[in-house]
Amino acid sequence: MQSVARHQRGGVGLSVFLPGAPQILAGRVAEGLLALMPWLSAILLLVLRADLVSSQLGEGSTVGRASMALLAAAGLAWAWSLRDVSTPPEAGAGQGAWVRIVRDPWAGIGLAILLFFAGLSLLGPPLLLPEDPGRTQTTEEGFLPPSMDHPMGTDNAKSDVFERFLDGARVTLGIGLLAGLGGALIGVTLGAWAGFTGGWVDRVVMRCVDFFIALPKLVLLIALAALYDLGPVTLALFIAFVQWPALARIVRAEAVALAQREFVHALRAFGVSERRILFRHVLPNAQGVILVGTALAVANALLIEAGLSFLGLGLDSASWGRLIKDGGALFPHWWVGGFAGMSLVLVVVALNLVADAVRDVFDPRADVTV
Amino acid sequence: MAHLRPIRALGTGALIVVAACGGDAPDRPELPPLAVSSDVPFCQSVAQAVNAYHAEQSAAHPRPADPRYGGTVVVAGGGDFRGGLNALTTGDQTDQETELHLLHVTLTRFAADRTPEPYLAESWTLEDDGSGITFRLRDDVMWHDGQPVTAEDVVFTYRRAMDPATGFLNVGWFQFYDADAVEALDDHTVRFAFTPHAEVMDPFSNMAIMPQHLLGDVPPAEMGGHPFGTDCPVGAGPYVFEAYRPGDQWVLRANPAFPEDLGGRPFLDRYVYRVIPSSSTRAGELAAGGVDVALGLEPVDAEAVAARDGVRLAAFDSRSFSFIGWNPRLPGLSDVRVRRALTMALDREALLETLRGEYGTRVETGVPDFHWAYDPDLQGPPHDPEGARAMLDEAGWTDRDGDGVRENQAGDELRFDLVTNSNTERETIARIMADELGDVGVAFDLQVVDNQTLGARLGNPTNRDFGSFILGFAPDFNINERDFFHSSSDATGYGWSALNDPELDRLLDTLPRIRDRDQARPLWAEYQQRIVELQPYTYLFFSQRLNGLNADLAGVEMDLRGELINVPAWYWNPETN
Amino acid sequence: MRSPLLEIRNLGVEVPVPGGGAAAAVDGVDLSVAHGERVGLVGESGAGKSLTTLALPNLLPPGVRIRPGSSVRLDGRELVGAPTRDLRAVRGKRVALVFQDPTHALNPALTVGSQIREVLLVHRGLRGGEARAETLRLLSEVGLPDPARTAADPPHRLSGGMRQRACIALALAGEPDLLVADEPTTALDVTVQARILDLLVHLSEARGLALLLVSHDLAVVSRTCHRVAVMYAGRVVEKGPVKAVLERPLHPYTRALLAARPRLTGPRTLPAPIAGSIPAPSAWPTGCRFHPRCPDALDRCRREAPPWVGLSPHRATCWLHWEPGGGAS
Amino acid sequence: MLSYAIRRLAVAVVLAFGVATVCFALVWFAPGDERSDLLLSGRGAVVDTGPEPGLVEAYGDWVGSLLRGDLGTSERSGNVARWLLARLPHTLALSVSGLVLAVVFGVGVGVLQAARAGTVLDRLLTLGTVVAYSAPAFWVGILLGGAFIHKPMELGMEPLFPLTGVAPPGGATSLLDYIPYLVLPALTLGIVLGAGIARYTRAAMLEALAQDYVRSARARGLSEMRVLFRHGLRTALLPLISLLGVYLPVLLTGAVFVETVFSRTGIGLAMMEAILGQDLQVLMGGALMFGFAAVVGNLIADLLYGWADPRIGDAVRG
Repeated sequence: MQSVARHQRGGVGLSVFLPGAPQILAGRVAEGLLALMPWLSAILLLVLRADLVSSQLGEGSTVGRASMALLAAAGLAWAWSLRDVSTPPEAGAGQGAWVRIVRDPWAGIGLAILLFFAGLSLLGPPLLLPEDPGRTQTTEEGFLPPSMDHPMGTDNAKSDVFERFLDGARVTLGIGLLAGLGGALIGVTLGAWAGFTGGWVDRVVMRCVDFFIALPKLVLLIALAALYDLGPVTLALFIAFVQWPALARIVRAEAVALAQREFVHALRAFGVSERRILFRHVLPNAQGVILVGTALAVANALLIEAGLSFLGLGLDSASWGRLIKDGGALFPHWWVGGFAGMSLVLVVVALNLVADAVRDVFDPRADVTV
Repeated sequence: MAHLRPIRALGTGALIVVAACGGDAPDRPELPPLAVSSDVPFCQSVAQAVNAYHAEQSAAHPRPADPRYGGTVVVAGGGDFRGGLNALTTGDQTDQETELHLLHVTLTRFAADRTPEPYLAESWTLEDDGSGITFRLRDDVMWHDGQPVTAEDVVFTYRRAMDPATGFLNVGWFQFYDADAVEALDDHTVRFAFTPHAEVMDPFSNMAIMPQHLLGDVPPAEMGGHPFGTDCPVGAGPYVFEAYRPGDQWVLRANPAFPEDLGGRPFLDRYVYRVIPSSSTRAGELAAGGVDVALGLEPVDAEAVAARDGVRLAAFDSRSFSFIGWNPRLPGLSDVRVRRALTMALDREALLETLRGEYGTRVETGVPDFHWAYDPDLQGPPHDPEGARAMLDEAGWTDRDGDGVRENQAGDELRFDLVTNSNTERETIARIMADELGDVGVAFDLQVVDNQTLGARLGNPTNRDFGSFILGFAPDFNINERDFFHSSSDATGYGWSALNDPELDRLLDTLPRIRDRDQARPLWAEYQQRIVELQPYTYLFFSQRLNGLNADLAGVEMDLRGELINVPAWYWNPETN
Repeated sequence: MRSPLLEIRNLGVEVPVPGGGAAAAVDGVDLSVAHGERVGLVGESGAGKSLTTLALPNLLPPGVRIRPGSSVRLDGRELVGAPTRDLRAVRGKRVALVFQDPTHALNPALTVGSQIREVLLVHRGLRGGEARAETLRLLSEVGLPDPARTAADPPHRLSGGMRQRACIALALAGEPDLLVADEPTTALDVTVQARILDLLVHLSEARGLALLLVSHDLAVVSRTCHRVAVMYAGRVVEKGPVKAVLERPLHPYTRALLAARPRLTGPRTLPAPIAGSIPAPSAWPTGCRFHPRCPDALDRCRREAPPWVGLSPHRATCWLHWEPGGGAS
Repeated sequence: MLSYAIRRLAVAVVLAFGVATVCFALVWFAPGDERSDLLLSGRGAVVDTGPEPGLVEAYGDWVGSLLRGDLGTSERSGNVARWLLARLPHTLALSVSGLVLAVVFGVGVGVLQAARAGTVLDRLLTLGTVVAYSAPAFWVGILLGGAFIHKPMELGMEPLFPLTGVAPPGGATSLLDYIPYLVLPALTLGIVLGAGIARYTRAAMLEALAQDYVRSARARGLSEMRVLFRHGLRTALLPLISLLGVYLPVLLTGAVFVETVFSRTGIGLAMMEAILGQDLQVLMGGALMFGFAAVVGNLIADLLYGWADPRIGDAVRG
């Protein structure tokens, strides 16, 4: 109710210049940041690289497409913010779980961080780098500290660290996402199946889960990565493969509980098929734990990918882990590995914050550890 | 921290008495008796004998009162001596130097002017027609277990080295030796017989003598993994093996019985070699006092070291050069135009500047500028990416499917494996290569292994499944690249890039036989020219060796001959504290 | 006459309300317990009985607080606003509490004996053999058959009744003057309930222990206590000697409670349920708080809070019995 | 309790067997010609004649030698078991001290947070633990190394701890001398693992403190410390014991990274060297050792749990 008042007072004016800011002031950090970020990025880009954008806009080039995407996002954010502040929200209207997650300030910050890195890794290379991506820019000197020319300095091979950082973001975040989602998919499917079906299926799956959970997974992954030549997809697959048991265990517990609920018996009595009950009724009710588990699985997968690259076992291409490895001891050249290390922690923190918020909203008592 | 770095003496005097009084004067406690131990059956009796002999000799030769005696030096290097300190199976630079100059002895050794001087051999006679040499051995050199070193040991060592079953890497040294070239004339006289050739003296300073009474029964093929090398290596040199912690450190102890004429007991009581893989960690440990000598620093770390008090940098020309080797057995790399194009695609000048800064020199062949046969007028392939592209086009490699990598008519990509060892410099080279070769449409898959594995991988004549490799190599003073490039070397350990080029074969066959340098010089120029044309390797640079030293460590000599050449003469400066 | 052991005056307890702010869940309760006296506190759940007992040594959950102006005196010493240190010296030592559910009131990870010894150590400084002997004595005093074994057992090995006995032993360990038992028999089997109540009466008489027994069941109170107070919606609505209140209840609520009681003797009629339930503290009605559920509610009941009526010691707050000019004696 | 222990032991044996099988499968199905040969030549002799043995035969052979405690012989490192055992103390010292620190940190912070739930301190610590929990061990190690070793050195001061993780011979004559080498590595593991334990402890403590028996304990006049630690923590910690079983694999994995960062020549670093040296025997030996350690750790955690929580033993007996 307080927020409504603040919402309208001067909100429209502020929205014109800083879409999202009124929402942030009203405590809706996530929505606000989500609107503010593309807006600020677009302005920054226009200030810094107006020439590039104007020459490429409308062209079919990567730069042109990326610029259009960013400008469109900024425009959308602007329109949404204006509309949002000029229409007062229905007071105390039943807030759905999703709205509550987005309006949780910590989750908001987490989502904003994730969006920031997603945008950076997708739009960054075409918009922020002078040359075509993939080609490491050789500079005049090695180990230059960060400057305007080299926002993250240069490394021992005289490469621009920012460029390597952006490449690494795509590898690390991409594989992390792929592996996390893959693991979640396997885990949710097996867990739900086992928990819902029960009987020997449940026993077999859960014994497998127990077994996998007891293994030092990363050590085995290290051995695996050393023995096999891994491409991006196989690497993601292997990481996914060590991710699923934790999720399967959580989802199974939820499915077991749900399978005993009366509405499930009722559905059966109505002749609804088992599969339909599982997918249409049981799984949606477990969305909280599934979401939390997935976020944590992605976080874990990121850490594993970075860890393998750090040990020199990941892909040949750049990765944040590789950058951290190349950074070696933090001093004196802290910028080589520092940005990647900090970003890695930030992204994982963001995922954890979102997971925590989801957990609080869906089931404050659930304790999910992956 | 509790290192055994001695507190430097303020004055001289009877050390033991002073220590007993607990005064604040020189305090370099005598080390406890040598206690080599092992649970390997072979080594148990050996260890006992070594311990007993060392105790006996320590009593017989107490540490002199000279304040330079005593203390420990901790030397850090990047790799473990995996094959152990067995000279017959070794191939790596630092362990070889440890064998030649610390644990074992050689017949001769190089004086400062790189000419041989007496060591185990007190004199020698080269036969006039150049077909044989006779060494007279000292009779006062003892194995560390108390047995005397005799001509039989020399015969044993050279025969094993020449036996292909042993797998001795530098078997090429004995190219001109007769089948039963080595014989003992008496207990202390040995004769070698060979076809006359150039630089005959070279092997005698590079081949450490191994104990026949311990290894005589070991079949040549089992020499490689024999526990002698790691658990109880016995030598006759100024330092005695004390302990080995795998992957971590080697500890050697001063040999009190080492003959006075050869330098006698070393000043330092203990020599510790620590394995610290990262150059920056070695430099850091040096600065922090955890080690006293940090070997093989990378330039960025060397400069950091040079800027600190209490440590100094020893930068000196080494014999070691870095290169990218190509496997000419592969379809793409067999084409000389492709190899030339690869070299031209690389900006080697920038590479040297990036990696070594001032601590390195460009090189076009394996003949270094300090060598008498060096041709100063030699011109290597220029850095010319455009030219490289054209040359690849001409060789039939074009990007037919537009994915940025060239293919031949059959549709095979110009893509190969690149193997190298784990080391920042090499990995950086690979990274830069990926960019620059990528620019001309060539791709490779990087494989990082360790030193020893890289050697084993390349040195296996029966399975050469690599495409290319980045390697460093330190030739002897006597350059003989027959092992590398001769068509017959395909079947030997060093023949990674063996070419099938009659012209080169002719030069390689002729050069080692010419004993007169003036006569050989024009042929050497021709040889270097041919190497540049054929580009079996893309030669990168000769590196200066960069070693960080504790400033209080005195008497250290390091030069082209090596960095451990005079360890027995190293001492802690008694003047400083 | 000695001053009462416990004297509660105008006790108010505020609980947080979901929308923000606070509401008085206990609102102006007056109650006293004399030395050795057994007093029952009766009402439906939500009446504020438990909060009243928890407020005594201030064991209220976080966010719940005692309203200013309340007074709880123990032997004349004010406990409201007393520092935690002093309160801790009261808890267990002067006033001991026994809770409804013995299963959860005992720490499952510790043996019964060790939990008793802990109190002996803290309040009486007993340790070693002395403490062990006293533990066994206490356990046998509360009628546990094999004290030595019980002491060594973790709580989950005891039956519900034994656990409650153990809880009582724990409560006695500090040698308190007042035992506050909050629904001590509700979680137990009917057959066990009576024995626990007998035990409480026995202990009270043997030790001169005062007892404040909280229950929703008038029958429990009737067989145990000397006096009873009936609570409704945060207020005491009727109090007096047990016999008088049970035989001639003044307040319609008390009557309803009596009617709702299942009878073991006499004509077997179905208990008459009280329509509706106690509203939440934030939504308490004006006037007499019972009026929405009162079959005899007057107009006045809706507007004005009723005064105390009846002859001391049996009194109630109800307009039905109010006679202008009469009232309190 | 005994039947419980036997049951857990049986599970552990099955797990260990599974670990071994996974390791075998990893190698057997890996691409490359010499790999299956390596498994067969486990005992040093090179298999050069005779028909290629089948999967079953090779597996049986391999398990057989494993049961004799034989991890095979590698050309590069000799007897693998001996090679790894020589480095076990470093890993063991690191893991144990890291675990101790993690429990001390984690439980301490978690209890503090629960005792001060809802305060600014609690929120700050929550944020701190989320960050520490999200940081990979190698990055924490690098940060600690930067702060205590490399930054001081950059400033020209003495580093606060030795750069590399093991003492030279004669360098550490007593246990006390060994500690400086252990501080940062153990701290790294302690922080990373401790953050998880803290998060868990806070939640468990809050739940425990909401229990009736905690209120009962307060009603008995026990001091807040006593209530927190003896009644709240004790129950909250019970599940933590079994959680430690889950953490053990994490701990061992962490050891690989920490050993790499601090150049501690433990089993983790041996495995990394083995990878560079393509020393399959040592790599698999290390993986097996870590796997078995995890199984044994789980077993110990289970048994401890059964011992610490009387309900478990009874539940099984009943």
